[in-house]
Amino acid sequence: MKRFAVVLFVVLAVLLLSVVMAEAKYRIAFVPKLIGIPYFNAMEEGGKKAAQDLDVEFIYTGPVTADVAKQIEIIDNLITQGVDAIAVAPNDPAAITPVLKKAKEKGILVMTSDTDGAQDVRDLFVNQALQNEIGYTVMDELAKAMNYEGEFAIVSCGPTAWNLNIWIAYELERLAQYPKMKLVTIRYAEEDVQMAINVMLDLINAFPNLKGVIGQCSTSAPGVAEAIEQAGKSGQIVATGLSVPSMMAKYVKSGTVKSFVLWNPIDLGYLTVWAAKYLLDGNQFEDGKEYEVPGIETKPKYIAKDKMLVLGPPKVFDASNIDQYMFF
Amino acid sequence: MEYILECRKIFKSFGGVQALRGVDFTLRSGEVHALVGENGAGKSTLIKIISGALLPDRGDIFYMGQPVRIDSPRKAQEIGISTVYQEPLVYSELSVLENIFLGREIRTPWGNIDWKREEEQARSLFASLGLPHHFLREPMGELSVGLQQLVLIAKALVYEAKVIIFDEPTAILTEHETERLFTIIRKLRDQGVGIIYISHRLEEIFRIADRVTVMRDGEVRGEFPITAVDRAKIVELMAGKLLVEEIARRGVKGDHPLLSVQGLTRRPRFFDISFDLFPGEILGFFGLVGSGRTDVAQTIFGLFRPESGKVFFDGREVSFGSPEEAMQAGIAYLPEDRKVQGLFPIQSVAYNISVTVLRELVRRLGIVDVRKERDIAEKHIRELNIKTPNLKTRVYSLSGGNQQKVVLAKWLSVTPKLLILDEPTRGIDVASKSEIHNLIAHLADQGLAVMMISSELPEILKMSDRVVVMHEGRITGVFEGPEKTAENIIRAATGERMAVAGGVGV
Amino acid sequence: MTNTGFRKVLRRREFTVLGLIVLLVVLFSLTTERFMSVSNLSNLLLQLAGTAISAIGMTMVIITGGIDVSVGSTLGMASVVAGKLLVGGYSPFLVLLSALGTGLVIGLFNGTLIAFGNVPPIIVTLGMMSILRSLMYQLLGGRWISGIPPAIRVIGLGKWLGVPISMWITVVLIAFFTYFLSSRPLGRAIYAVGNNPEAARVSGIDLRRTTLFVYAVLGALAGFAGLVYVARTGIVQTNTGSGFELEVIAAVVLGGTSILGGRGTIIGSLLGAFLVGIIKNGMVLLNVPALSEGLVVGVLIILSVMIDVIRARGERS
Amino acid sequence: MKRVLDYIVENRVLFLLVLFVALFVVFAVSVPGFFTFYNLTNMTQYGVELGLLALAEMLVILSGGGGIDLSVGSMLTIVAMIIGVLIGRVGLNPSLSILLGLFAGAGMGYLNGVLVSYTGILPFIVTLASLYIYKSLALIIAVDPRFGPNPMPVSNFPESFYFVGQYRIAGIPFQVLCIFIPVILLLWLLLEKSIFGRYLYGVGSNEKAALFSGINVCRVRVTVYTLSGILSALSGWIITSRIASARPDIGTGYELQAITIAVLGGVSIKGGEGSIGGVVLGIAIITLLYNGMQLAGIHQIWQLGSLGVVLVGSVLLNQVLLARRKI
Repeated sequence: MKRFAVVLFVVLAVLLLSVVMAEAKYRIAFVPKLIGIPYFNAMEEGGKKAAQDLDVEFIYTGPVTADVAKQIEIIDNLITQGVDAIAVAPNDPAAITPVLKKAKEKGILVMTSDTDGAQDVRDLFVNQALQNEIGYTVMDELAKAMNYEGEFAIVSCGPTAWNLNIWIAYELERLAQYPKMKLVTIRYAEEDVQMAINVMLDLINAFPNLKGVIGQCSTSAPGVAEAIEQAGKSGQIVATGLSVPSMMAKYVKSGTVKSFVLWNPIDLGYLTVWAAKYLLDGNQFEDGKEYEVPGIETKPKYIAKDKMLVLGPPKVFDASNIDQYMFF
Repeated sequence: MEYILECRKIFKSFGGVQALRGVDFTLRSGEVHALVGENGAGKSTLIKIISGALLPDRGDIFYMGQPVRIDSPRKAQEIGISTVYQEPLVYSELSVLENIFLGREIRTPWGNIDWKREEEQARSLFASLGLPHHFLREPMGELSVGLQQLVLIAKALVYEAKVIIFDEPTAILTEHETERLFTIIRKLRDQGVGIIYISHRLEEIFRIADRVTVMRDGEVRGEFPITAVDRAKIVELMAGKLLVEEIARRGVKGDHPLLSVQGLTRRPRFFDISFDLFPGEILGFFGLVGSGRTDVAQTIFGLFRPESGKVFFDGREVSFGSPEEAMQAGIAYLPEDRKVQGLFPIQSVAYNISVTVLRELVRRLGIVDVRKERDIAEKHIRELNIKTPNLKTRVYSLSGGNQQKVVLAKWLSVTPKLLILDEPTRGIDVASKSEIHNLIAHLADQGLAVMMISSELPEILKMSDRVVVMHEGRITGVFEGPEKTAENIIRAATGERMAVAGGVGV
Repeated sequence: MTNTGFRKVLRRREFTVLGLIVLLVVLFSLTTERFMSVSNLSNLLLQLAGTAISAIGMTMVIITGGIDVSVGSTLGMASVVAGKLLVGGYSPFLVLLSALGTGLVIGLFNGTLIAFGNVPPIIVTLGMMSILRSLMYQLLGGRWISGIPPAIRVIGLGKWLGVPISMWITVVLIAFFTYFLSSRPLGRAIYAVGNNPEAARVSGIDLRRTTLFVYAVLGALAGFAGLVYVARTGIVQTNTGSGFELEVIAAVVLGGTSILGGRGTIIGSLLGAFLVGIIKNGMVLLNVPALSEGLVVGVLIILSVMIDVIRARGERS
Repeated sequence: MKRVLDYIVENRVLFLLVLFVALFVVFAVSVPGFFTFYNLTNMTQYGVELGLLALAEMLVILSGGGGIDLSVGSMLTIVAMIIGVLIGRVGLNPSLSILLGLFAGAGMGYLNGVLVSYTGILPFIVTLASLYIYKSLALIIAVDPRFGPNPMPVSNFPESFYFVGQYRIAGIPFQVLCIFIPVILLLWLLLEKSIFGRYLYGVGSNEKAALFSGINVCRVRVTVYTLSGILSALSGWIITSRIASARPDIGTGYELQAITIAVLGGVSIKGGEGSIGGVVLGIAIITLLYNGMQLAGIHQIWQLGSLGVVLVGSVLLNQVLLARRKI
């Protein structure tokens, strides 16, 4: 009994202490879709930089695979820990709603970043670029590289990745403007470069008239480019898509990839933490206003009706500018 | 050097139990030395020590006059001591050839296995034993158990064994296979091999052994040239008391047959089987393994569908689709191979006894009445004198005889009308055997109909009121009263072919 | 005698799988002209190399009655080590040794716990899988490895006589281990251990050493497969090799190796890997919707095993 | 003291209990926010879905004959999709949809069971095949024509649907109190007290002896696989309600985790041995471990590794202690 009392005392003391310590700095958490991939690493880097500049505590934690259920569990535990703000890149925009609602009820600032979700609950969405603009830009880049005609394929990643599917939908919408282009198939290669290579090699064989391909995510874009080079089709088939410069540079330089699309994820991470601090400090964003954020290269714009802060237009990387962005 | 193998004052204990208390044992080259004793007498412990599976606590072993330390089965084999186990330890998926040579391959200069020379050697070996050798490349699993055992003997010879231990070799052999084995053992003896022979069947020992050592309670109770003892003396030393070979029966045979089988056929196993079985009667079924006895019993029990023929049970025609249905009608079947078909080794004693009667213990919604379950188990443990620490003891830790009693208890607990016993006393010690015999007689006296399959002629003669003899799937004789003689039965049962399994005949 | 010998071949499970492969090849060649093209077949071989190399070791492990679900993460770990060293500019030979070594150490660790710790293989390797994944994340820290120097990539991409070099290596490995399993005493001991451990112990086979050996070999082979992976893709990501274990196990099991132990051949596993590979390849060529790929693979697995079962029944009666 | 230790080593359930208490005390002392009523009740919900799958795995493994169900994750997924599509896209009554989903789970489990029992194909192969098949079907069901040929999650459920996964009674999550605990009690009754449980252990420890004892081996096995399907379906329903979204990728990789937990709980891979108490403790330990480590701010990466260490370590420790005792 005595020992139990001692244990209880220690526990209470630790609890109290942690509460006191928590008061010292804002604790801002960012939960990516998954950890251990270059894209979110870049966001983490940006977040860390912002935390240093703004003197807040930055917590970066997420599931090791893009697992919705695990992500929710992690957010729930962040609520238990009593952080001040949670920003999420949700694996499923709807699934995230209940737990974010709970966070909000506990007085936590709730945001989404990179991918939107829980629109009626979250306080802010930090958006890298508008969904339709991303889809359109990718399609335009492909069309330009293919000289506006011929067959092309899409190699996507997880067949259920929500934002990839949305982008594909916008790409197809844009396709209407290019009547001489034809989509032959959509294939899935998970988040796995080797699988993307395999799938693309099979596609090259299956569709001899293939002229272009979209690698829909950061693993499939270098994968399809690699496959084209392995098959010796560089120059006949062009690849584009969404990926990070450090992995695409090789293919841009060899000409297999003319251009590809992304944004600056370091800036996105920075902006997320900056915006959280801004709101925690009691500030409000104004509609249509472009903000000057020290440390990032674009001027983010606030759209009040969507409670959305947009980093900027999607960025097109090609041989002319890729060397400046090799750090992510 | 008088003895090829000599054990002096061997002691061995497990936990607190003293299994061997200063055992002396000797073996000459060119003799068959029988080792007898009840289960738990220490035979197997001694054998395990000689074959390297166990190390003695104290005592010395001399091999060819030199002290040796046999610390592994491999070591034993290397110095020339081989063991043929009761249940042959084989690689069923590998070829006969590999079963012989595995662990001691003949190699080419490159270190590869030299299949050709292995086959040559095996062929000449088999020829010298008078065995055919066309099946050397077949998987071992396709051979009959008897043949497998002969292959293992050949294996011992490949190891140039000077001592071969036979651990109850005939327990799973047919009469005919046993004869074949004895011929080979005599041949080996004449070649100068020392043979240790363990068996529960005393009649065999008188036929094959030169010397006999009797053990009881971890000690040697006597060692004699075989000509200097008789059966009664050995039994007395083994059991400490004389066993009666006659059994008292009250003879309360009913008027109407409980089971009536007419023209039952399931090709190629058995053809046109007809017999009646009355309440209170023990009907013996004799025949070689593979003669179809077990198949008839299992077909009646609902494990197989017959092609034609009728079965009447308790006055009406039946055709059971599963053992479940047969049991519900009142038939119990004690299977032949208790380890494989009878026991749930990792479950408790209580579980094993009550599992067949659970349906009667169900109260509501499929929930079992645990108290009744325990009562039934306790009752049978008492009645069959099963030696177990408690009800929850897992069955695998009991001795062979007690395991067999547990299986029997399992079938008795259902209080059937017809009890089919398939080799009820195979491989168990004399005392337990006798207890089980008495129990069977007692049950029949209470009006139970018993169908008893056995390969042991003495058992059949002792127990049965009538004997049905089968050969190659057909009934070749039914004997009763004064006609029920060993000579008649053997004549009906023997064909000149050995049992054939998996298409490999000998 | 030859007649029964031939019948025995027909009865083998490998034959069923081979039959299915032939059937599919005919089907695909008739329906798409692209299937029989050199480039497509060469692709197929390229894609299969990693699976086939690991399947050699997995076959041996399963023959002993064991299983290794950590093979995917072993491959991943080895490719992380190889990738790091390659980018660091170390000699390809050293890289080869360290990839093999990484796999070997992992295999030895698995084997030691299984053989000497008496822990069931599924538990050891499930645990190992999580531990390795954890270490891989830690080593990479989320940064993927790219920019693998071209010298090493010959293993993954180069061709000799029109056949990928990785496939030549695979063929050599398969030939060697088939010979090893059929003609070397230790090879036969692997079957013995899986078929009847008790008998193996009595006939003087060192069970522990044999067990340790098969896991070590599988580890080393998975390590080598990791190197082939790096050489092929030129990129090492954190989840390299995830899900690979089921692919390898499926190939081995489909190829007729009994998961109860004691039976199986490497050729069978190779055929199993081919069957799955051809199905996937054919479905792309026929442009069957990607989502139903699993449906077809699953149904074919059941079908191919079912054919065996039915035939075995037919023979018995 | 030594005898107490011996007893613990021999009794896996007790061993797990000691491990559980030890972990609990360590977390309670060292992790802020752990030892609160809120956290202790809140974390239980994360053990439910995987827990149900582990229980399913326990039943199947117990039935012996190489029993294993690799398809539990896929069955969970497809049931989640069926319920999701029926409610969210077809607009069927939620209760009816859930019922249909559970029936579908039972049906798929039944199919596994029939294939295992009546064709003689090993469970490992049957369920490996159905893992692929059910997963693929889930993807096909999930295709939403409005978004082209892509499978999409479903998330427009009526508020009432969230009751199971998101509501609480006296602070305790509804699904824990009203589904998980009753399921555990029912399974306890089934395994420990009922005739079916007796038969299951019998079939698992010796299939032949069970047949000769008049037990219908096939029926027992088919029942077990069907139960596995039902438990997976329940799990699929709960997870859909909890995360408010039916996803065709939700159960990926759950099968190996479920097997891990069942084995950690002391279920013997050979069948016939293992208890529900052990498996429940296995679930509790894993749930506790994840929660404690997350609250302590330990990197996710280490959580994965620690699962492996706990699994191998606990079994190894048990074996080593057992071996030492024997000498």
